Amino acid sequence: MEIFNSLATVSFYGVLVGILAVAILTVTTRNLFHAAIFLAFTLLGVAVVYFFLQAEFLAGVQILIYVGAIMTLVIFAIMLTSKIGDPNVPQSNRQRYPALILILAFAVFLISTILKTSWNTTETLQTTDAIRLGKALMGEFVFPFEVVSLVLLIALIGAIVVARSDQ
Amino acid sequence: MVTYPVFIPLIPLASFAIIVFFGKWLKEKSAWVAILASAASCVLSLRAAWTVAQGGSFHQSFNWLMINNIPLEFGIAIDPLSAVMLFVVTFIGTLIVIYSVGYMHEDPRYARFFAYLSLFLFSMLGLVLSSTLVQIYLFWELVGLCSYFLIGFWFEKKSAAEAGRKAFITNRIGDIGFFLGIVTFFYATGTVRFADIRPELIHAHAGSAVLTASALLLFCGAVGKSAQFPLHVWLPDAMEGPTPVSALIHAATMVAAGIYLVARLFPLFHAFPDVSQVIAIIGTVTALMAAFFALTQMDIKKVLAYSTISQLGYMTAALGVGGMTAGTFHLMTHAFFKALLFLGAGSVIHGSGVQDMNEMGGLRKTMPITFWTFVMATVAIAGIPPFAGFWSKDEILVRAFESGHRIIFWALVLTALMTSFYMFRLLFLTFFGKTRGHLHPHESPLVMTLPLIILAFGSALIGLPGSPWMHHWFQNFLAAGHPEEIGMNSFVVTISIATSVAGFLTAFALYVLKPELPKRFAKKYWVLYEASKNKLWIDEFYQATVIGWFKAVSKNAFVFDAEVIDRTVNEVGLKTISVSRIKNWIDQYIVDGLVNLTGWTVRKISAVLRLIQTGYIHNYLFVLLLGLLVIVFAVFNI
Amino acid sequence: MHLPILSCLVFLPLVGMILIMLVPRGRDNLIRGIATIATALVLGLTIKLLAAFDQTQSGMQFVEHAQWIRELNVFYHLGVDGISILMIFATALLGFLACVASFGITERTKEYFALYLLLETGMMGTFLSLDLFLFYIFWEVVLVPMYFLIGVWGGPRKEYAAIKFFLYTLAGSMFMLIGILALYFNHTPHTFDMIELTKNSFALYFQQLVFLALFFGFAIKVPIFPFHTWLPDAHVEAPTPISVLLAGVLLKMGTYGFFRISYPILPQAAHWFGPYMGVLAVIGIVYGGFVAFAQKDFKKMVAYSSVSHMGFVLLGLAVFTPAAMNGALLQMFNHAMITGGLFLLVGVLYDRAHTREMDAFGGVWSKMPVYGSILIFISLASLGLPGLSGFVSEFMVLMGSYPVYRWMTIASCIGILLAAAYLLYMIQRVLLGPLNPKWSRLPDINKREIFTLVPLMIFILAVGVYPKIALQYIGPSIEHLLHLLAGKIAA
Amino acid sequence: MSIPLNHLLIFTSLLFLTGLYGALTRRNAVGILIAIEIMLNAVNINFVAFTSSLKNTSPELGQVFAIFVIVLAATTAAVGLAIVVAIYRNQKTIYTDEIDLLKW
Amino acid sequence: MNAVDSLFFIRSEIFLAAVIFVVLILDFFIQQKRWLGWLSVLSILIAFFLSPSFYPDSGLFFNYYTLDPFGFFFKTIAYLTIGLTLLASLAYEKIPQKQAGEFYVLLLTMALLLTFMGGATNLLMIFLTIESVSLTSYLLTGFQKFDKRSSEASLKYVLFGAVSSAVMLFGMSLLFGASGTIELSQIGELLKSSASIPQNVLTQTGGANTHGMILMGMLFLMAGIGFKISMVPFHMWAPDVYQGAPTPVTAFLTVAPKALGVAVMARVLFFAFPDLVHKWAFLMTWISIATMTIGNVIAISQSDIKRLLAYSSIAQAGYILAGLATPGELGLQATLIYIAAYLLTNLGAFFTVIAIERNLESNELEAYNGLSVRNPLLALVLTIFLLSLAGIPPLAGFIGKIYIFSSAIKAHSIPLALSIALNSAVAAYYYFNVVKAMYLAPPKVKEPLTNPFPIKLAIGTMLFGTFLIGLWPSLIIQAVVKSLANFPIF
Repeated sequence: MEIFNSLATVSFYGVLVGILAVAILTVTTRNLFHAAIFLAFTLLGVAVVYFFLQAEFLAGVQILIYVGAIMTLVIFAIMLTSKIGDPNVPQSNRQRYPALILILAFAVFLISTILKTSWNTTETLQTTDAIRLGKALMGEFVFPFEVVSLVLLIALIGAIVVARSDQ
Repeated sequence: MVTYPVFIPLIPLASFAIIVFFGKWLKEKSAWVAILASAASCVLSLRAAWTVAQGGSFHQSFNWLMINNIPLEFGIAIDPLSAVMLFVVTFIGTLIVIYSVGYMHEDPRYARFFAYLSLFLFSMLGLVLSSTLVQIYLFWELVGLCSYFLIGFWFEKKSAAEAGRKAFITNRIGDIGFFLGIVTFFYATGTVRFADIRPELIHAHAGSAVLTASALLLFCGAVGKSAQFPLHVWLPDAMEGPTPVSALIHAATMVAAGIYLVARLFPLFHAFPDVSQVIAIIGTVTALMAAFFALTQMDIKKVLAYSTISQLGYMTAALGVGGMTAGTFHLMTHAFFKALLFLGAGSVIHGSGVQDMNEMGGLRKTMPITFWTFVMATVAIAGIPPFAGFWSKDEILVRAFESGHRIIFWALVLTALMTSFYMFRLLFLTFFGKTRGHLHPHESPLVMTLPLIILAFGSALIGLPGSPWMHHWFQNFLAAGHPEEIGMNSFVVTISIATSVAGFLTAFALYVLKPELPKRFAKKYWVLYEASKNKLWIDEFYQATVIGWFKAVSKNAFVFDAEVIDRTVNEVGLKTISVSRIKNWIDQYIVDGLVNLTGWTVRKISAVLRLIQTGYIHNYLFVLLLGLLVIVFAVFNI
Repeated sequence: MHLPILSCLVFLPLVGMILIMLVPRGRDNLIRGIATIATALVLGLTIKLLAAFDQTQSGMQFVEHAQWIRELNVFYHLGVDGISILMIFATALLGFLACVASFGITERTKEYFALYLLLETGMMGTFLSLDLFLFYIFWEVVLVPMYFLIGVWGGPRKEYAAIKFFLYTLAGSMFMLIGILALYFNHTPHTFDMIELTKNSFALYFQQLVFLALFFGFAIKVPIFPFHTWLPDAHVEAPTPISVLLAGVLLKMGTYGFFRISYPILPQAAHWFGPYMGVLAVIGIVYGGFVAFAQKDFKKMVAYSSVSHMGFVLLGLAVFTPAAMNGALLQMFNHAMITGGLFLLVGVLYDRAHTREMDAFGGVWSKMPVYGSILIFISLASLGLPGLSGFVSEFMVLMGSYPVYRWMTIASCIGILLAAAYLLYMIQRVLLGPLNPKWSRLPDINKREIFTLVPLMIFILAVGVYPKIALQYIGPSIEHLLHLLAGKIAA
Repeated sequence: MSIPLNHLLIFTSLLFLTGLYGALTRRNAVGILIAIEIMLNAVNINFVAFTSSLKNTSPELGQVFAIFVIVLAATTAAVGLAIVVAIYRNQKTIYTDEIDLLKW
Repeated sequence: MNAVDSLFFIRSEIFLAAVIFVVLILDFFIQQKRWLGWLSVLSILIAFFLSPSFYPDSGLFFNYYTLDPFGFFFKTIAYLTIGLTLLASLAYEKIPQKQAGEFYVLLLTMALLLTFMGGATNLLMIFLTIESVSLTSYLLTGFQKFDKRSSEASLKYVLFGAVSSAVMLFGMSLLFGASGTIELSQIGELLKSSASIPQNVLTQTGGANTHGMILMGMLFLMAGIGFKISMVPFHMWAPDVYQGAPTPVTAFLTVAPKALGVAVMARVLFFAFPDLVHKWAFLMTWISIATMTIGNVIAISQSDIKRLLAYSSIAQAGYILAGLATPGELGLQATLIYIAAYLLTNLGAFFTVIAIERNLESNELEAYNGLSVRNPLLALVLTIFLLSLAGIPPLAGFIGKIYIFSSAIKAHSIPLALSIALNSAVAAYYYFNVVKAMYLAPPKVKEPLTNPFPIKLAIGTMLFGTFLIGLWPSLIIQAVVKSLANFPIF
């Protein structure tokens, strides 16, 4: 059990490092199509993290919506705008180094703040399941839920209007 | 209750108003309005003077202003001093108005001239009748204004306009002193009423430094108006005006206002020997200096102008050495013979058409009336007894002698000598010998010669009331019960007569017997000659210093305004351009200001700041995060 | 029925403006008629007000008081006392005369007269308000029409002048607003009422701060050196009638602010700042005079002379003596008449010759005798000739300031000398000397123009000869103000 | 809990910043949208982690929040990509440093 | 309050939602799209009057929608803005006629979402509504889809907005972690209780120390909301978007989302972080100063009227924030009053710009030359709006400015007061540049401008409101006082 636990811990860290690595590749690779693939891996990795955190439902949602829907959209867009995927075209702009410095400053700041922080944590993870989540969504969260559904509808209609190239 | 003396100044004022508003219709008749008005006030003045001579007095006033709860009155007061002035002003004034009918006829602004004369009479009479210092200041400025108008009467002539302005500004300088003198006097004593200015009041403040300053400042006014050194420069230029004006304003009456003021405030000056001494010195210097200038002038009016300055200096000196009655006496006599001299000169100019004595000569035959009246006046001013000038001049010399100021006395004697000389020089150059220019002289009309004749009698006789022959009636009248001791000093009388005669003889020798001599003298003593001719370069000196300085300050102030206050750093680039466009120099500078500087800076900042908005979204995001970082950092650290 | 006379004064022009806006474009004579009638009615009402005014009272009269914004304790509070009555009259008179003088405006007449009447409403309101909030509103209302009047109908550099004027004054009034609000919040209960606020006892430090804030607002308007640089530009570019109002009324709004707000409400601070104001006043007097002397442009010269003359008002304010205060207030009135007249005269000449370069003229007096005489008359008043109104007020100010600031008074006398110098120099260059043949066909001043000038000349002469006709109105109020100040300063 | 919350938090912070870096440096609008998805995922992990391991909260709250974030992320992506398509149609580019008609 | 009981209180919202669907459906059948526009305007009006006349005691839908006077105030603002924008867009021919129906639907949805935004009192709803409003705004911005500028604007908008909302979300997650709750008021409670316990006791008892997280969370959250308000330094999107968007959308964007952003900001700061007031008040002071200064200063050098007004609206946001920088009753009042005045004036200005743009086909300042000759009334109206924006009495903007000034002075915030004063002068300069063009510059062509009824109605309404509030400020002041009745004020 102990070994299993520590194995899980080690693999958790491994996953985290992996996600970070893939994410960095996602934002730095010259080929946008590759970036999309790396993004898919990142999102999958995040789903794994959800598993580790015992949020199985969310992990499912993550895979379904992100990897399924959003990735499709992204790749679709990349295709539509073609040529753009040409790896010879530089994919990052001229503010790489300033941005890096800025990000590092943020990182230092955030991490130092996090390290100063202590949390009121439980001994074991609190878990929930799809049923309770579903009940919550249709109960306590019904209002935001309805709002989001409306927004989704209207936004999609709007997106279609904007994207359609009729005259 | 309004008493009749109130109308003395008001009648000329009414005349002024009538001529101004109806001059278009009255045309030539305006002169008669003016003559009637001045004659009327002359009659009233005589009546008032008679009443005063009987021991009466007038005082009438109302509250004009409140200064810190102290009422400032406005009114008329007639005492012996003002009665004398009233007489002089209205009498001579009337004659000159009549004379002007002849002198000014054919002038396009004929009516306006009489309007000015009326206005002047009003102002001068108001001045004389004033019951407070503030009021006198008020009319003081008004007469100055009339003088300005009348000097510049022929304003198309640039020199006339310039002379008017010069007179006004020079007077203003003195007047500011006068004004400050009034203010200081008011705060030192709490009153500006002449009725209050008695020796007792002054004694209460004896030794007061403020009052000393006040007295000096008040005297500044007199210096300006009576053309005393160093503010005498305006009077010769004032001869640009029509000659009757020179006679009335710049010889007989207005310029004497300064003397009148000093006489008015005599108790004040008398109480401060230091001030009196200053007055005496200034008077003497003026008298001597102006007489010296008069020696070489060739313009007939300029000679008379310097003579006027010199005589005014005489009076000032008299007052300075304590001869209040002597000064006033000379004022009166001088008014007569100097008016006569000017009118005579006017007649000469009118008859001959020139003013330069180089072109005159021999006018004796063609202008007999003018000649004889002129002789009377010359004799009077030269101090030949028993003509008017002798008595008054003699009394002044006595005063100076008795006061113990030896230098002043001898200076005045020297002045008398020079006076006699330059007056006879004038007489000989004008009327004797042969006519040097191409002239067609003719005698003036009756309307001009009649006043000459009247004044000639005046010049001869007016000295008598002050002479020992009439027991110094005039002096007693003036001192009103406090008769000054009048001494006859035979030494002084001898000197006086001697100088007069010496002057006559020298002039006769130089200009009648040996007319070629003056030129030789001029060459030999060229330093003196040039100094006299150029009036010691005082005008030039002023031009170079005071006026130059004034203009420079003014110009610089404007440049300062445009450059520093209004502009500052603004547009160094434009400056180089503006050098090339010197014409628009000032415009360029005004364009920009401190506000513009700010505006310019803001606009430049704006132009730079907008560049942050590059249009690139990644830059925007960068700003967002940078800003957030700054905010986080700031908030964590407060 | 009791007529709310003050409200009528304020809103009659506004009614006129609305009427004009309803008139179709192009009916110029009708528009002029409406404007003239409106301003004439205001003048008539003002004369009625003068007649009904109780000269013995020092307090507010004809008070109108109604709640406006309850939440802020803002009242519609109008009133008139000795301090404001002369300015009301000057506004009404100049408003009417300048309206008549505006008949020469032929371009965009409708807008012109509409804005003109709005301007008059603003000016009247400023002088009549007794509530700081209301005061500020009217103060600002003046700015906008002024901007347009200069900007649309002005000279070649009108845009620049208009925006300069606007920004300068707006910046000043922002500071003024800060001051007003500071007063509001530091008084319990919160109030904008000027009369209420005089009963306060603010700490000196606070008073100084507020005084400074208000000072910026007022000083720019006056304008006090070194805030004056907007003035020459605005004056030179503005059309003649607007210059008249600008110099005659708008400048006075600044000094009026001192009399009405700064002094009664912040007495200790006023006393504390007195010497500095005196110094600024003297600098203004002398500096303005020197700069005026250097001018070539007639109008600019008059503009700078305003800087110099308004300095006397400030000098009078800087000392707390009755003579000086009375003199300062009287100087405001006199300067309104005199400078108003001078600007009208500049306009007359400019309309004919289309230039204002003084050197371009010469000998004009012989072609335009009446014009020349009037110009000389008013110039003489401006240079402080005794017997004309300018002298009286300057005399009173100097008389009053002498015992307090001796050297400043003496220095100010240079200003008097300078006034003579630059005005006579102007007369010399324009009227005297040989006639410039270019102007041999100049027509003399016409009847309408004379009509606009005669009332001003009458007041110049009347006040100069018998100042009591003006002083009797202001005396008790000034006395009251001084009494109040003395009490506060002593405490 | 297998690893300390702070460690996970550091991870999500770094992930978030990685995404941010991408948003800052990508020329391609789609690339930026991709980077934004990474950021949102980091946030979601935060929510889930907090809701699961903190004492004073319910396990549903954070997860529901995360679901809403996912939904809106999807919508944003849809709208964003629609706009990318539109701009590609109009300007024939989706490189952000070539899209600068509107500036200054 | 549970969902069923809540339904009564949201009848206006339900009605509006129904209308949205009706319009969507009618869009298929009706060719004259402007009838849909009028229908939308009408339904906004009806929806407004359907609002309940009294407020529930607790938040609706388990506290996910709070209906309180404060929210109602902003609901009014949202409806007003949307209604008038609809009117204005009726006259704006650049919206593709075919898609006009969808355009109205988006605007109606926007009205609904803005209402919810005003009633959001927890982090989830704040995120949801801000994000939804943004999404709709992106689409509206890009609605002129064949216009390069429009789509560019919307691209910039969406990218900037997405990053900001990611940042905001990150902050929310930290706040959630630190407090365990998403309710603003509970966060506030928690902060209060943790502030009362000394730090060392906490660590000894094994309690949490999340102070840094809370602060960080607050700032990130503020960044996200600040994006909506377009406060510096989160404003960079604004000029481009405002310039590129269809003008009615610009009019709307400069007002409603900004106002609602301020509402959310106020709720967040006052409910969740009353104990950090010294921190955020300080921050707000300088942000406010920076916002007004940058907005005004850059506006000076603009030559496109829309861009000029865009920068002006950034500056105006700075004034609005000044009310939050001086927290207290007066500050909040000032904020609300300024928003109301700003709404009237800015919408009016933009509507006038629409009316001019229709005729001139240009937004360049030069095109405005001599407008006073070509259409005196329009020029006058625009001048009045600009004057109101500059804070000249007796117009609405002046009342707002007076309040902002007051709150700064009452709080003794001298830098703020001075900054407002100086900025007012700067602002006047560029507003008068527009006036100068209209009145002082001669026109190139003389043909007059004509406009259809809806835009005239919209402008007229705004003009009326501008004068009404200027002359009778009690009206708005009372409304504001009422709407702040149960807002926590310290």
